[in-house]
Amino acid sequence: MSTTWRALGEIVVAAVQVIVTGVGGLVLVGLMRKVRARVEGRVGAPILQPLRDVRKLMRKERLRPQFATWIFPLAPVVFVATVSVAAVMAPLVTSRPALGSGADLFVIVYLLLLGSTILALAGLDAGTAFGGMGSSRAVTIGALAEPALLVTILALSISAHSSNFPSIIRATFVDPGVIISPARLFALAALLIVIVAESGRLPVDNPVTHLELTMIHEAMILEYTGPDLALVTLGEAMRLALLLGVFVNLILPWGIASSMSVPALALGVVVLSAKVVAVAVVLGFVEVFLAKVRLFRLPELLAGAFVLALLGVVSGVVAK
Amino acid sequence: MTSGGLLTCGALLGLAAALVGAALPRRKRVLVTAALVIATCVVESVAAIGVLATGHPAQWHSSQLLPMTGATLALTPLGAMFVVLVALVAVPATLYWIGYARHGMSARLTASSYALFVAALLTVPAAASVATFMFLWEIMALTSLALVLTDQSRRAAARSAGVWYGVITHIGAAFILAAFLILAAHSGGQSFAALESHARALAPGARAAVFLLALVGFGSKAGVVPFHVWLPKAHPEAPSPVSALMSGAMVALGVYGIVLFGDVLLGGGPVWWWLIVLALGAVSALFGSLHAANSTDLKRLLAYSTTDNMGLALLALGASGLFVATGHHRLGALSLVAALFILMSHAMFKGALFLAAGSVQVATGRRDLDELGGLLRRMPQTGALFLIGAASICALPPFNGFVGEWLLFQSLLHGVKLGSTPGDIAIPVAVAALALTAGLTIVAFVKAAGVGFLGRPRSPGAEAAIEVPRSMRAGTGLLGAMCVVAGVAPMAILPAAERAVRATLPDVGSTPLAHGVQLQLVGVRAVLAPTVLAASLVVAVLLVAFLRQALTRRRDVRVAEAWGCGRELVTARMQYTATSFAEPVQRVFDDVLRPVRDIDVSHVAESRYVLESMSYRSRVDDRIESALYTPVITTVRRWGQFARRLQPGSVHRYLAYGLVALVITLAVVAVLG
Amino acid sequence: MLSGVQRGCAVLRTRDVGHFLIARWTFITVPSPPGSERTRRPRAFLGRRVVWSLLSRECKFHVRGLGRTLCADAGSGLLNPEYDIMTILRYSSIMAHELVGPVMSLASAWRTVRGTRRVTESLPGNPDAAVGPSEIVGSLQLRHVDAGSCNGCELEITSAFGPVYDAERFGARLVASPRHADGLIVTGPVTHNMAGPLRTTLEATPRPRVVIALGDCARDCGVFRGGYGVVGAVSDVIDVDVTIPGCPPDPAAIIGALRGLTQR
Amino acid sequence: MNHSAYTSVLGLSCGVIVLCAVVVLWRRSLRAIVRALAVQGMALALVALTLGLHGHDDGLVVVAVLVLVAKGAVVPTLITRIVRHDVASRETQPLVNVPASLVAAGVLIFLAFAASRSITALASSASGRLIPYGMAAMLIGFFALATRRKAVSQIVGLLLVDNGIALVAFLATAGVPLIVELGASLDVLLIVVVLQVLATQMRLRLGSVDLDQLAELHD
Repeated sequence: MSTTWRALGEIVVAAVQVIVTGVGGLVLVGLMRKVRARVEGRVGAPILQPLRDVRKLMRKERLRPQFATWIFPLAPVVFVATVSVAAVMAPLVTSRPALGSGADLFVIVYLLLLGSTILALAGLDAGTAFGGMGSSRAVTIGALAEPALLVTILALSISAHSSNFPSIIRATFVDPGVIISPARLFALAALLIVIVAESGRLPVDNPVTHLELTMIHEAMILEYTGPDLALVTLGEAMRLALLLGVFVNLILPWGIASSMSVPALALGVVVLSAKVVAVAVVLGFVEVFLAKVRLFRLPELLAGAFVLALLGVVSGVVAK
Repeated sequence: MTSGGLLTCGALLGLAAALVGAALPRRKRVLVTAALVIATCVVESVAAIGVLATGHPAQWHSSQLLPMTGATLALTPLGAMFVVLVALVAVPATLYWIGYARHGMSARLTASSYALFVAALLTVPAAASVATFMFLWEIMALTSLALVLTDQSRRAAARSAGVWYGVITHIGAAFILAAFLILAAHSGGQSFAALESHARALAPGARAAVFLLALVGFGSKAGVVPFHVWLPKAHPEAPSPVSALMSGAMVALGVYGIVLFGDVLLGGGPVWWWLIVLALGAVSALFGSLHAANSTDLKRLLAYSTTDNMGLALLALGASGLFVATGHHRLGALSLVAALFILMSHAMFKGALFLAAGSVQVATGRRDLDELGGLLRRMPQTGALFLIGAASICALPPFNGFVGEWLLFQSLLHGVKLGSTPGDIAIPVAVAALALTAGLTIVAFVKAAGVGFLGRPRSPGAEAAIEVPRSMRAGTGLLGAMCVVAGVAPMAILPAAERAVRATLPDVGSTPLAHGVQLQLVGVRAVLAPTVLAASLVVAVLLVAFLRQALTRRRDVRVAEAWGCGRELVTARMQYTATSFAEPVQRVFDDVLRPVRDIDVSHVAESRYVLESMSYRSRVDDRIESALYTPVITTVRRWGQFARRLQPGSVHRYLAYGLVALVITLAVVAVLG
Repeated sequence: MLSGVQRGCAVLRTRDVGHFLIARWTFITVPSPPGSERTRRPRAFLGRRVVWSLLSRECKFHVRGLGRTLCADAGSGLLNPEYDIMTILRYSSIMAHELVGPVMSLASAWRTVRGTRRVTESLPGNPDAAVGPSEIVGSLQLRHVDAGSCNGCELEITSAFGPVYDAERFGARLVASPRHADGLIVTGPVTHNMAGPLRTTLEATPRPRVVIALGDCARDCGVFRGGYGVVGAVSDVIDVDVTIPGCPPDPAAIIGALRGLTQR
Repeated sequence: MNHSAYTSVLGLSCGVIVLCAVVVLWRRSLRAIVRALAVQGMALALVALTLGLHGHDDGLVVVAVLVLVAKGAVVPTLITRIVRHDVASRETQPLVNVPASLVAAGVLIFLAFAASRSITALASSASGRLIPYGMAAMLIGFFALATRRKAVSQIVGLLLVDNGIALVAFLATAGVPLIVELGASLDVLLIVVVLQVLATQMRLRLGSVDLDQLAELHD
């Protein structure tokens, strides 16, 4: 295969992964709302509702708060851009994604961090009380989730001797026993808690709350309208899809495309969607039975995740 | 000209700058001194780059310059790295000084001390004998002390800061001197080469004593917990170019001293030394970042975050020593490269941040974040540069801090499972400390940038701020540009760091890093492509922005008042302040920080249910200061009171003291002789 | 299918703000599914048989063990008619304190869900002719403004968005910020204090936007006409696109108006 | 049972044992704590069972069944009885708060790991390497004993220590004499029964089972 074709192939793969996370993420949000509605005995909005919402938002007017600076319009763009780059790098549909050699888990985490940080700054930009409140809470939770997250990465990469995400997945294929090793299971449990915290879902944050004082993420984006809000919504959805995709590929990587052929990619998309949908349905179901934890009880949750991750590291070292 | 010649030439230029600073009239003083200082930096860094390129140390010796011992300069690749680091901060800071001088810092003594300070900073890493090193180290300490005291006539806080700084820095120097003396006593010479060749034969106990003494001495300069107390006092009070130099460059020389003793003079040590360094690093990083997240004074926040960054550097250094001590030389080299890169990028972003903070202080007259706000609109360039610095210090891609943390994380990651118990335990703890520090740093700097530069102005001073003169912006901008360049293309710096490390740790063997477009760690599976990452981020941002523009039906943007729940009057006072922003973190770490909170409520005389006024105060004190230093100070005071009794003011008594002393001395001589 | 409606007001201690929160209640009772006619003591409310979740203003209770599953939220709920509201509320505030932990076992959760079945009633028929701008077809976010209402209309709004009527299935949703909204849903006559905020809120809403005046008071001040605190009807202050009459309007009427906008 | 499955199951159950100990510190609800204890008992039984099946040791299989009955069912049920009568069945104010306890648990896990390094270095078997888990469970149990106020949490702490010791014994010798294990289990059972009686008395006299209130008896 010539270099040009290879480059073209990489671009196609990248585009497939970004589109899958983008569209898939929105559908995922709709699906989780649907599950919630059904569990509560309601019919609920159609699964494709978030797509409609985003389409409508793109057609609406943009408002800019009086005292806002260039950070305000820039933040949603950077937010979506960081998640997209992470989606390009992460082995979601294929185990050989574009830019895969640099797809360190550490890099992916910090890319997402860049997005949330600029959103936190944008929360302060309009000069309102709610924005500041939201970004203060969001960065606090982010700070507390960070140790659990990085130690989890440490635990995940012990068996593969690398924190490169595609390498971890390939190592799993070589030795499938790794998946049920205590190290991996503890790390995944910790990762799940962190994912819930990072994507602002119950019991950490309630994405459908209307009460400003209880908001975290929602308060930060209270000023966004129209296309900007559409981007933020899209970014959140992509982030959720990406994190869940990472999670399922760490549990069961089978089905991921290992070549760049069209059927393999198509199969990869289908299998990934099936796995993510399964996890999302379970999460959506469990969420109905969870109450939002008080903000100052969150350290307990995240410290628990941290201990789980530490257990993962210890188990990994013991099992050598 | 040889590198040695360049080195001397640079030092002479520095002296000339100091003389010029003292001699010229006010009008020309700053400009000429600044030009000479910049020339010094350029000459010295040319020498340093020469050393780094060839790998051969530059030597220079004069037997006349210092009485009895002579002066010896020898620039090793490690020292050259630090010379470059100092120059990277000193050139922009000096440029900045030209504009800043209008607002103070133009007096004779100040200008001359500034030049001398920079010259001392540049030559300390080249010192190659005990006398030369201590001489230059003391010059550096004294000139920086003079600079901290620049504003002492106007502000009492500056005086107190000067006292703290002076005392701690001199106690630190005493420790360093003691460490040198033990080494020198055993080697019979005082050049570093002699010390190095004899140090290996030293008894383990003596080696440990030397290392611990040096660790305390240099740790106090590096602002490591618990010797950090002078930093949050001296950095805010010093003029901003000086703060930038102290925090970016001088503090890094403290770490240089630890590397000098641990790796060069003593040639490595047992595992427990490095575990101490690692622990000190972890504690400093956590403590510094926690206090940075809770400070409201902008420069105090930056000072605490210096403690935090030095902690990270020590973390890397400790890991490096640990790996070397357990026989993993390549990994040790990688960690040391990480430490050097962290110091280098810290110099860049902390320099930029301190200079930007200085601009804010000049423009608004305030440092308290609770009185700032909205500055990005009033001072667009300074604000943007502060944001770049903040993004770098938060280790966000694609800025330089990210590369440093990635290197550190990778070296730690591959250090797990090497089979040494202390390593297996220390490393996950180190990773956790690194991660929590990173998180708290983000809290601190989202607060600093968000409350200080975004939103609405909270005081008339902030409302009336105007952009600072061009030279100040240029100085800050130079450092900001470096942050971006070093983040996008760290390959420009890393080969130098690697050469320095290979010269320092002799057993490394092959290179720990391979670099082209991407950064590849040799021997382990870890690749980072910073340039590609940055490029793809830019492409993604442009693409998303284009899509937003293309898909939007309505192109107009309506300016509307911020949404305040329908309230018709939304004022600047309703915004979150720095204090309220940090409150969640403060509450989570209540047991560590023990903040002091007071609420005063006064009621209307008629009814207890109607409030007249209510005030809330919250203060976070440095608990290490109050627990460790206050008792010592009280004890010293008590002894001071006792000593006072010896001084009644009577001349007879004083003469009698002299007589008694003489008699005792003679008696001792008589008995012993 | 509805067999009784009780309304009330409760003070609940909520876990996530630590404050007291006033919640409005409408308890709608339904007969139990066929074949499970058993009654139990209200002990069923205590302990781990009760799982609740606090969703902003809605408190949801899933109660198992009464032969049926009860689900109450701020707007509507399904409770056993045997127990008067005060008893239930006393237990509910106990539950708020004595929550046994946020997670119940998956097995009992599943039993709860299986027992809940579908609560929402199907509303046949097509939506009325389109009345709003084309952008909001299929997706309508609304911000509610109480301009001086007696809270009767609010109860009906929460009912309309509650499980029985479930306006969400037609693409409508209540949101927290007018910035996120496509329109305002205004209740009550406009009082002097609320006239300004109402205009501000409208200004804060991005175009295209709709204004729904809900209830007789919003339409023409209703019983408050001529009151000294009243500025006038909503249309006297801002332009109104849709009016829903009734004092208070039936949730079905609200749903009808919303469907006219979303065309679902 | 093949070897990799054997090590996996063993590793996992040991992990679950430590995790349950962590959960005891993590959760405030006493019921959840007791549930964690029950799960831990079951995991302990699974360890014994795995070791017994792998080593073809019938005595150990019998012990596994006994452990399952005693520690997985009887003891938790007995403790649940105490909890059921306790109105405020939550560990609301532990002496060391929950996040700090969790961090301490992390430290203890590492400590156990470091301290038993010399033992595991000698152990050649897969089971010997897992001894740190037993130590960790034991240390966390001690921590719970020292920092929790409620009598029930204290009992649970004691049982954690006991389970930890049992795990170490299983792993170190791959089989405890049946009699010893029985004796130990009986001891524990006795303690639980005595404590239940005590707790009932305390509740009758003091109205709660908060151990801090015992201090008031001093005056």
